[in-house]
Amino acid sequence: MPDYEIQELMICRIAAEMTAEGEHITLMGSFTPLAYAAYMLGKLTHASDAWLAGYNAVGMPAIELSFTGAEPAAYKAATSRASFTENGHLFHLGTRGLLECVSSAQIDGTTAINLSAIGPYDRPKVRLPGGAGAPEVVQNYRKLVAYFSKHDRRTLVPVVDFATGRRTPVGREQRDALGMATNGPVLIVTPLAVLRKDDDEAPFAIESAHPGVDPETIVAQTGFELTVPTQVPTTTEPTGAQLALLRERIDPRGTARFDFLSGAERMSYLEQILDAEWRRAEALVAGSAEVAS
Amino acid sequence: MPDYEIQELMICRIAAEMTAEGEHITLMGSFTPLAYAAYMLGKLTHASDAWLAGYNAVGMPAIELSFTGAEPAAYKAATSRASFTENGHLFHLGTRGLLECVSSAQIDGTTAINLSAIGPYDRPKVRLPGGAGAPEVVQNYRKLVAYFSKHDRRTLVPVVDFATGRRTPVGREQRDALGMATNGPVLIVTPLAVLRKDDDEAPFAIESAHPGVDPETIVAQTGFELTVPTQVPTTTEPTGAQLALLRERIDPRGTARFDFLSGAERMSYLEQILDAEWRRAEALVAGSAEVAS
Amino acid sequence: MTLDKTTSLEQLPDLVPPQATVALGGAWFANHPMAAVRELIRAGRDDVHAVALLGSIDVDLLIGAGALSRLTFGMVTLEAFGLSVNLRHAVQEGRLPIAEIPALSLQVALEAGGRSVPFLPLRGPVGSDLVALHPEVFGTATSSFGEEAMIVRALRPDVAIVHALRCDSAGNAQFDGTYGQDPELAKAADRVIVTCEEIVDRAEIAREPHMTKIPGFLVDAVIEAPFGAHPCSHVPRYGLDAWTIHSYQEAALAGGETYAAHVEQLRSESESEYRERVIGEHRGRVLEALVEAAVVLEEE
Amino acid sequence: MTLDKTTSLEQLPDLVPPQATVALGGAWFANHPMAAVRELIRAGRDDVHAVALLGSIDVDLLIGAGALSRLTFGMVTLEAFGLSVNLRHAVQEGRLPIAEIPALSLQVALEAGGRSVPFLPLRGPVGSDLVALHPEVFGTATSSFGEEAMIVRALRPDVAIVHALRCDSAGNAQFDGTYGQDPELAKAADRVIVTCEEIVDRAEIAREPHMTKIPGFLVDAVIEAPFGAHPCSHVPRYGLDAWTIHSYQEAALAGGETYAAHVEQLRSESESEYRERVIGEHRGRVLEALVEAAVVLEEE
Repeated sequence: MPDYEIQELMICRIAAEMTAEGEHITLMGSFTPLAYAAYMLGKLTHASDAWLAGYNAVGMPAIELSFTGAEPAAYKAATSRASFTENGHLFHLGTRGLLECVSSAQIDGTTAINLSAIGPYDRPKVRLPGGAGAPEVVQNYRKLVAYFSKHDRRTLVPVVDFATGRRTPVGREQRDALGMATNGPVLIVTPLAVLRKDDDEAPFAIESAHPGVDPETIVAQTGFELTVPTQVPTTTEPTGAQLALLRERIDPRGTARFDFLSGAERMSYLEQILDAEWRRAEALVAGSAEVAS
Repeated sequence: MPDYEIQELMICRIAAEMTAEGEHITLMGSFTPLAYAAYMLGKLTHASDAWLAGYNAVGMPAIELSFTGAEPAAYKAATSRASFTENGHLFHLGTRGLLECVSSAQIDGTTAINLSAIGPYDRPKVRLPGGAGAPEVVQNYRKLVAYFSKHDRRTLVPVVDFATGRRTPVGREQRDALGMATNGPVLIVTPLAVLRKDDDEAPFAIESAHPGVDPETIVAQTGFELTVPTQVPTTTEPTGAQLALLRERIDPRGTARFDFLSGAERMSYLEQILDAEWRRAEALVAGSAEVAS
Repeated sequence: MTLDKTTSLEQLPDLVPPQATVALGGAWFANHPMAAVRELIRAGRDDVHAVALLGSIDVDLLIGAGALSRLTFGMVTLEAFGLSVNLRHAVQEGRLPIAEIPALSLQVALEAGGRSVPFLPLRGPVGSDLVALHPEVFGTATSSFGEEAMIVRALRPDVAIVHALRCDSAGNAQFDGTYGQDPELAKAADRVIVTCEEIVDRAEIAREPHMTKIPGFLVDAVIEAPFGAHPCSHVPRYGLDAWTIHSYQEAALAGGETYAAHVEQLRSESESEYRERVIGEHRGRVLEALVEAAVVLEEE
Repeated sequence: MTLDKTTSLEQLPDLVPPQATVALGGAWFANHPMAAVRELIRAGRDDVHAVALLGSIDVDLLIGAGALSRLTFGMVTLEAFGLSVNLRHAVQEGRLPIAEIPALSLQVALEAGGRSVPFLPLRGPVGSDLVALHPEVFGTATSSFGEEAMIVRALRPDVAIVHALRCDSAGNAQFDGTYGQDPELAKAADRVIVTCEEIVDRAEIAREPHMTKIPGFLVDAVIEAPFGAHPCSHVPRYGLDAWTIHSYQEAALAGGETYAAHVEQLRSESESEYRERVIGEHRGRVLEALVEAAVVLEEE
């Protein structure tokens, strides 16, 4: 069993959701390392035919993760361009969206996510960024994965302070009846476990506990009701091949670890990565200056 | 006074409606020589800043008229491309359409045009082509000119057999109140006269009679009620400069005359023009074969 | 990506289910998927419900060959060459059920289909008798804000067939000249068939990503069909074969055995035999040269 | 065409009427019209109602400099660098009226504005508390066919400001990389201001007509502003200046005199002095090289 970090296990679990499904497509916006890593891992392994779009670049191939490079890389070998509004109608508001990975400050047992405010909405304790297109996307994509770098009762809460978005209904039959895209449950992927909700009337259940995590810890750290199966499976660990792909090709500078750090450590880690990104670009400038002289 | 043919006078009168009006644009579809000639004449004279689109080519410059060349010429120096649907929302269904020139089998005093059927709609005597986008366009453009190669009671009829489209309301105040684009009356331009309608409650009036045409003839040949002013102005004749532009640059092969011919003469005229178009293209093939050998 | 959606023109009729509603790309004399039209006729189809926004010889030929069971259209005309003879006869004799829908409204109905919304509001053809004639398309919607708007109901054809300049095997379809409302047809239809002048590598598509008007994820089948719009134009590859259209119209006007022989000829030959017979090397070059011959009066 | 819509960046604030609703182009850290943002701040504006679908440093800076009277937004974030400090403070202290509208719904509201229709139906954010919070945006429409759909009401900003790669004097604006929903902003707004990396001849635009995402007839003013998105990216011209954004965020987090000095510095210099001070020749080249440095893992 290879050594791995927790975000690597999470990436591999989410990547399993990344499937090639005909006319369905996954669109990436702002650079969110863990989600990007999962998409790329899927695309480079079992889901090579999956459609990806990044920013206005549609049909993009897999790219290396980078804070400054993700956006330009998306354009380099993409097969088309489309306005966000046009893509919005096709994927986000239509029925062709495949896999949405969303992270939020809070989530509750109804699938409500809070990206708006901690505390009263009108005079919040913490004003959060807002949901961008998540309120529509969580509702319309075939698959929804909510992921979190912490699994605690402040994140997985009894009731969100504010529902920026929510998937409703969740159940496949109810969604089919409304002509809404669906292909599976709502998943929550955290550093402790994978939770899943298949049914509007039933709570989230533990789908699997990560190696070394007992179900009691998961329940204790979760603010909403959980169904605990009698046999709790263990989350599949990353394979050596997956880890090699992640570490050597997809995310060689380890951007996905960033969200799992906090405080000063977090900022100094970011600075290190950015230093490396600067040096790589600067070397290209020096290289062409050399050629020119 | 230079010699001119009747379609040249009509072209010059319609060209006067072609004005550069900021964000407004005129879109051309299938090749209709007289309308194309009027647009080009306007663009090459007083309305050089007017926006034109042809097919999917937006921001096209003036082009030479040709049955096989109009479409490719539209693309050659245009500044952008857009789907018909996108342009439809901007111009035809929005408020940015400038000048629509339409021809139909029949028109009546309400501005109704018939492009659908002569005789009963369900079992017509003559099934006509249909209106394409005219039903929406006559309703939404700032200016509407209906032109005809014949002025008689079979064309300008008491009531159309079928209203494929109609501008309603016509009056500026009523249109303004509905937020609809407008800049002037509905014009009818024929080989005899220019008719105009400013007001929904009033009939068309004679705006001007072409040189040598008396108002009585116009009234006698018109199937709907006409207001005849006490002094009927004479339609302005083409200038030498306009005729030179039309004959030497815009329409050197005389495509605009085509619609004013009928029967065997019409087809043989078309064949002549097409022969000339073929020879021009064939000469290019021969030219490049020579270069290659 | 290893997606391979390529197939042959001969397979095309099998991709069009019985009684399918089929939206045809192109506009007026530009860029209709004529190779596909000919192939449907070769297959002896008589059950197609065609949706043609701005049709010409495509629709006339389908009607003349008896391929249509129904027609939804905005316009069908042979322009300078005259009315669509076969449309005239079929409708005047009550042989073809039609739905004549103003073309912009039809575009928006298809757009609604592509968006998975039930209807879209528009500044529609108020004043047209076609509105009252088509209550299945035109309606009104009242908003909770108190506004009332004319709407068109969403239309989702079973199949769209469009002709592109080039396409890769994953279905990324590029156009440079006229593409009409082909992208919206592709978004609206359940199945999308792209015929194209040539199938190219993904890398060639990626070099001109702005020319990809139909992204591959919308496309189900890709078919190489050189001169696949002929006798219509496909700018910038070739111009309109007005001369072949003129002969066609003469056959249509003659009708009877003359026209039947025309259809029989098409049925008896493959598409490559058609190209050899009707286009050939010299005519092909002249048709290409029409694009170069077209004159812009001012480059501005 | 002799249309000349070019003007200088210094004139931009005069093109933004008092209390105007101003839609800002770009998305996340890409392609915000930052030179225009700085110029509004230089002009001492305090009355702008910004509409920011996916904002970052553009909105944070406008708030921090006191330029906004109101904010309509889908998201404002400094991503890896943290929350938008100035948005946090302004909202938490009740100093800035906001309308938080899910970004896709906001896009569709702007699209409706550009189409001159009163509303558009959409598969909207059912389940979001923002729907009930914004009855001025979200409603329902009932069709005469009996369907009910969620709708958003049309939004027409007074002004849109977008940053393009290049533009001609008639306003034809081209983009190659990220252009977000800039075309729809341009269609919706009464007045459209395009800043661009360079003003080019019409002929250069006509050589790449597929890259013209905003046709000139929609545009009112064209302003050359090299590095006009900095410190945001403008792909493929230059990448994100993450280092300058990092310093900015440190100033914002420090607040008080440190942040005031940052704003004062911007106010005291012209845009070309800004470029000289913050970017300079070497940094400019490195930012350009970021695009080349970005790695594609498979060309497929």
